[in-house]
Amino acid sequence: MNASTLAGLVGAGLVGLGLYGLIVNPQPLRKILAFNLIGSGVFLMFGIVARRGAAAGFPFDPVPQAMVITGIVVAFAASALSVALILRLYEETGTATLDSDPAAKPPDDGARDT
Amino acid sequence: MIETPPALAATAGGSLLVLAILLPCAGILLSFALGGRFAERIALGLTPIGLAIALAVSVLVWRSGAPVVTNIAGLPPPLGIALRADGISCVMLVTAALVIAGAALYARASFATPAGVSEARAPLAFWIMLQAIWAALTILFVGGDLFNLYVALELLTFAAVPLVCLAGKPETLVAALRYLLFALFGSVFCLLGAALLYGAYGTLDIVLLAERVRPQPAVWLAAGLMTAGLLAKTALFPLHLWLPPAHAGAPPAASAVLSGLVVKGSFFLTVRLWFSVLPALPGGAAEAALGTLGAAAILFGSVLALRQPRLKLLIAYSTLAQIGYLFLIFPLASGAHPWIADGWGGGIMQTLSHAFAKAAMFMAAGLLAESLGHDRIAEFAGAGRAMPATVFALGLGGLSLMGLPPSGGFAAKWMLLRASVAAGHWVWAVVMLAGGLLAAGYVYRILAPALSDGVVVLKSPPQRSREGVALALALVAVALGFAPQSFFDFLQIGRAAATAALP
Amino acid sequence: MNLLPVLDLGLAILVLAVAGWTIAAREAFGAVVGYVAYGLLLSIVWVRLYAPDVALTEAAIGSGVTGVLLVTSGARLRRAGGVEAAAPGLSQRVLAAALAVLVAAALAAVVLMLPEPPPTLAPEAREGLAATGLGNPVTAVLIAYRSFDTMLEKVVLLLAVVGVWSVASDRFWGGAPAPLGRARPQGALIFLDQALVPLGILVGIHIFWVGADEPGGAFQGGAILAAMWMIVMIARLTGPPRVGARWLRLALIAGPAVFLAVGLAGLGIAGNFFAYPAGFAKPIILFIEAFMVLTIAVTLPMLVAGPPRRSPEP
Amino acid sequence: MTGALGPLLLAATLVLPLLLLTACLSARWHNEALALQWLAPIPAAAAAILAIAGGPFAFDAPALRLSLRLDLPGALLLAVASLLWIVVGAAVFASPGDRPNGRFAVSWLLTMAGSLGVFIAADLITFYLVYALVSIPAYELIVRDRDPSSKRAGAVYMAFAILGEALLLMAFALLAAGEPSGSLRIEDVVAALSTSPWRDGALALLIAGFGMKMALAPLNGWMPLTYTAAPIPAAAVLSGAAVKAGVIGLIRFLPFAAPLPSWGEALAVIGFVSAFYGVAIGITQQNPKTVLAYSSISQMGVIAAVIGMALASGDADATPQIAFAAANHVLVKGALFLAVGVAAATDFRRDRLTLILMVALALSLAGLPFTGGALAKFAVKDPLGDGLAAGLANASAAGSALLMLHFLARLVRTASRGVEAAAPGLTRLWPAIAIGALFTPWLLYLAVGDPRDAASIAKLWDGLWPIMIGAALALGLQRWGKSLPRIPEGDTVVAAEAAFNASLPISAVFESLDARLRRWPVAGLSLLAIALVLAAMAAYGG
Repeated sequence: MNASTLAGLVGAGLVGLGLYGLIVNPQPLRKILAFNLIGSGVFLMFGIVARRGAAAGFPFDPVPQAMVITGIVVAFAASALSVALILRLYEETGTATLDSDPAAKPPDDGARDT
Repeated sequence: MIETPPALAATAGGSLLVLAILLPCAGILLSFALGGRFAERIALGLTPIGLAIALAVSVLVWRSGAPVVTNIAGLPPPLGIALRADGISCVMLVTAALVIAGAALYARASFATPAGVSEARAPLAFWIMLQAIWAALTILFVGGDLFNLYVALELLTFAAVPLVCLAGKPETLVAALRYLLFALFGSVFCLLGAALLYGAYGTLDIVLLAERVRPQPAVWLAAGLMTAGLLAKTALFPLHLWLPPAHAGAPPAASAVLSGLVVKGSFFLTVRLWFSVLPALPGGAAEAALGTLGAAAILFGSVLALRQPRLKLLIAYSTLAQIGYLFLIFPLASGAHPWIADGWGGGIMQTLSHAFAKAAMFMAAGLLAESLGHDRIAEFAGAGRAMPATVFALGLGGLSLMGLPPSGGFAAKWMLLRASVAAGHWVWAVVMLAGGLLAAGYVYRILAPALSDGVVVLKSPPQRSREGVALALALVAVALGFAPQSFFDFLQIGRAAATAALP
Repeated sequence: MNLLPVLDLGLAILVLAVAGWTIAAREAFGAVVGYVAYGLLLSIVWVRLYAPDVALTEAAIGSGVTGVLLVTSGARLRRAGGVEAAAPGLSQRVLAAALAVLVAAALAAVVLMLPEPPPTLAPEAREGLAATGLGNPVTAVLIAYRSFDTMLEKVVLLLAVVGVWSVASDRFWGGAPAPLGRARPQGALIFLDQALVPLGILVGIHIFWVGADEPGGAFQGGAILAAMWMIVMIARLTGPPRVGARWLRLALIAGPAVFLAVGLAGLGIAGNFFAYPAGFAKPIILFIEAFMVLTIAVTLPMLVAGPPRRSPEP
Repeated sequence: MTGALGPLLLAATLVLPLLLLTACLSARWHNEALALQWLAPIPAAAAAILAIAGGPFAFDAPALRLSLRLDLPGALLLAVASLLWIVVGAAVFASPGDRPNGRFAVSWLLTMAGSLGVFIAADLITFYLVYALVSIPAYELIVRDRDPSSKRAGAVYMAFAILGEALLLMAFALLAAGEPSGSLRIEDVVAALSTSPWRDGALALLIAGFGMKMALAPLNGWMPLTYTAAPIPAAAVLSGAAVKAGVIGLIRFLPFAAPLPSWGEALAVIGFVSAFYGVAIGITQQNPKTVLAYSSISQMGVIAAVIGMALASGDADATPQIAFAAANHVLVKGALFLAVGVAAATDFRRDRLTLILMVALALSLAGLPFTGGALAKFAVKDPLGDGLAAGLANASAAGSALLMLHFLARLVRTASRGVEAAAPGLTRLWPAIAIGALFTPWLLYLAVGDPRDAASIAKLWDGLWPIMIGAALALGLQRWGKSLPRIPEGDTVVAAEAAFNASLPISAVFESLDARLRRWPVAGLSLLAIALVLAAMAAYGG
């Protein structure tokens, strides 16, 4: 087994770990962590694809690597937005949890939302 | 350079596609830099230009009978990124431009920068996000590269989520957070699928993939992951945890765009995936599974809509049900059968008519809530007399949801019914009819109290212009019912090319 | 030579173990700290995959800036006592584990079954490289072949900034975000700043400059500059700027705006949007990248700093 | 002459009501539009006369997906329906004093457009459109009084209307699927029906859908509720004109070209059951409007039975006769509903002419000689044949006589307590209306047969004896009627409502399921499961 296949398996494992954490962990901040784990697992998939595509004198296929770089930046932006929401929610309510489900009750004075 | 195969060659007018995307992008940057009242002016000023571009693209596609294609930087796929507009891209572009324009006009009253300050939080965010949604949708409708489409999908999410919690209330913050996290869950699946497809075929271009895709494990897994991810963003039952609170809690102008357009973005991509990328898969089972989820969504969403005491939540659950109809396109328009033209036309028509009808209904609901000070359906008595145009817009939108003629909703249901009868798939037909009855039930629940006698004290009369916007969008939903056959032929443009590429 | 596979295996196990820790840790803060370590380990994996550009990005953004973001927010949540939400029941956890394992297994199987010979765009990328005048093919993909993605990604970053700001309280609009660091910075931190920051700035600019031909580029250089600014802010040598500041707004849009302007101009100059005129590609690319460095260096700290929390008028 | 004028009139039949509707909505023209709205059916009436005199003609507007055609059966019904809309409309809207509000007027015009449109629609889409128009907007006409009973009637009416729409939509989809060339014209799809693989499904849905509109038992419950609750003018046009959408539907969509004995006989059985059921329940009712509603159920039952017999024997030529019989009911039932209002407004017992006309109209439904009813009875004699069906038809005529005498008795008793007095203008005009309703059929009959055939002495006796039996029964009812059970108006619908209310808690199950599915871990698990299942499905194929 070469390094890239091994990295691919690590990537698969990271995705699995992250999925478990994302589903099971009730704290939103931990969900973001788990999301980032899945993300890095997915990036590793691109990574091994890039490594396997070594050709024409390049030790890698640059296209998937570039996609990873874009992906990392996007994932960071996602984390930042989530964190901002969590902190704001925390300021408002003193808790930061998703399952205190206010879903069925939209604001009473829906009019003033505008 | 490499010889460009004919399917990848750029066509005349392709620059318009890039322009259609760059226009709102430039709007975002300018709005952010100039800030304050400029954001509103820029957003409003760009909508007619964007609409004109969408119409111009449609005319080009109509004239040539073939998709308009451009390769960015002149570099064709697989190395470069292509943009392609086929028939359905065009109708979605025009729909998005119209609904965005409607939302912008409607939002002027609620998102004006207050006098005395140079800039305010909610208006700036709203006008920038509105343009961002527009930009993202435009890419989703014309994008030819799956990674590029992934970035657009993220753009869409990042624009939609803050709109949900512009009011800053705890419940809207929870709704926005749920929406964001679940959407991210979905995006990461889409990205994973893209990685697998690239690993298998060395390209993410839709046309090239369609030529190369063969049944093999990487494709199967990619199909499952990407589709599930897109369903999460479309809020197809049972992945709808975020939709009702998000769509019901957002400001009305935002709800109109979120319910009318944003969920259609990821749905559109699902259609692209299954009809343009994966037709080489031996079909049937997965499409039937998607149809089954859609059927479940129709029944489930409609029954729940019937039970909602609040108008905005009712409309949000109705979106859940109407999304279900969209997914009947998968079993009814896939493969090579005589009925797929009806299935395709019906599915796309449902997408369009729901976009207009639902946007109109959310706007009307917003006006009702604003003027009455609440949106409790049980206390609507007299509203029909006090604000007839608003209630009329609600009713016209409801007409389309019920699938009564004349309306786009009827045309869609009629075609989908015909397709399911011709295909012998009775279950879809029965579910559609049951959904129509339930929709009539929840529309009745709104209109019967609103039309009954009662005395309402309006906090403020609804603005004529905003009522006009809601009414105009509802009328478009109705007018779609008169779409001639040539309109449905137009929807087929580019479809044959995608299936002809099959081995 | 035989040592390398063993090291690889060890690294793989370590990465998975630390990842497992971030999921399993009882306390959120511990998990966050684990995540930072995980990011650094991952960078080594990227080096082993011959992806130095990605390794730099992962170290700077994936681990570094994300780490700061999560640590500061974790601390804020913890300082306030933290909240314990109910974890799902055993049956749901077992089911989640089973499904997660299934997905991971399916992925692993697909990894093992990827086609031979592997498809690649490396030859095409090399062929186009000459026209761009660049030496680093990853930079070429980012700024030339798939420049459209990159420009959109910058718009995504900007939207994230607007999104983060949009959760502010109305009364703070136009004001500055809260300071990143503690109220009373230690002397050592200030000393570190004075020594490290000038060096970091140089390194950042260098990485951007060499990125045209060698590993590095706008992302990595910008991220390092961003890190330097964040260190300065943590040491409270300077506070985050007001969100209404004109220079900040311009810096935040500089990268995508220049990119977009050049892309638009491409239609006139080179016949296609985002096309570069032959012979002038490299200087134009460096020009765009310079603005992108600026934008990234400003955007990342602003995303970490969060929404405005100070009244606009002092 | 019909060359250009006919098609133009067809288009105007739909366009004029909609034009007036638009005018109603504008502040500037509102009052004028209300005052003139009774003129809206004029083009329809003209078109009908033209078609009766000069043969069928058509109008197509493909751009609007509109396709219209007027033939003899349609023209007979269109003629009398437009007449009824004009007369009642004039009575409702002519007096500026208590003119109904705009919303009522809009619903009125929409219902009118639909009611006239069903007789001229030539393709499936057009028919479905006008059918929806004649069904849905009528809600506003029914609930105009806004009291609890009218709200309940409105809700029940809407439930039936929407259910009927759904059944027909499915039926039309089956019809369209059975037509190989893709044509949506009604004649084409009906011609292809006998060989269509979906024939039986389509026929069942058509009979159920249109049967619901005609209130055939057991789908009859909405009609008594609705007509009792609706204001009298609304009840007049709904019972007179709107219900005929069901009749024209059966005439247009059933394939009479070839005999279909089993389907025809089934429909005949349903029809006769309704005919007697309507009488049986009707005589237990106290409110004259309710009695009239049950009479409509009975009369529509007879028409359905005749249609069934024609279908069983493949008698395509019977459709004008059937349409004629239905047309007679349009006029008579409309005039009788107006009579309820007249009775409330005046002391009609002193007014000999009014009294005589009321008796004549009432018994016209039982086939009283020299009335339109006698002609109607004569017209459907051929399709009914000489066997059991003819006997049952005579028996139902006796039943009608009984029911209508009961109606007159209730009218006399309750007149002074009537709350819904007719407008003075209408009261003065009513004798003329009644005479028109009694004798216009003689004019129309020229188009389907020779009136002299119907006027022989033998026919006279045929018409008289069922009425005599009915009169005898009515005497019995007077004597022993008090011991009859009090059946609530709407009979079966009461049980249906109870069943519906009992089923409501089921939706609470959906709500708790929703709460469960929308929890984060459950939704996450669903996402993973869907991804894996779809991947497996993609691998497995079809």
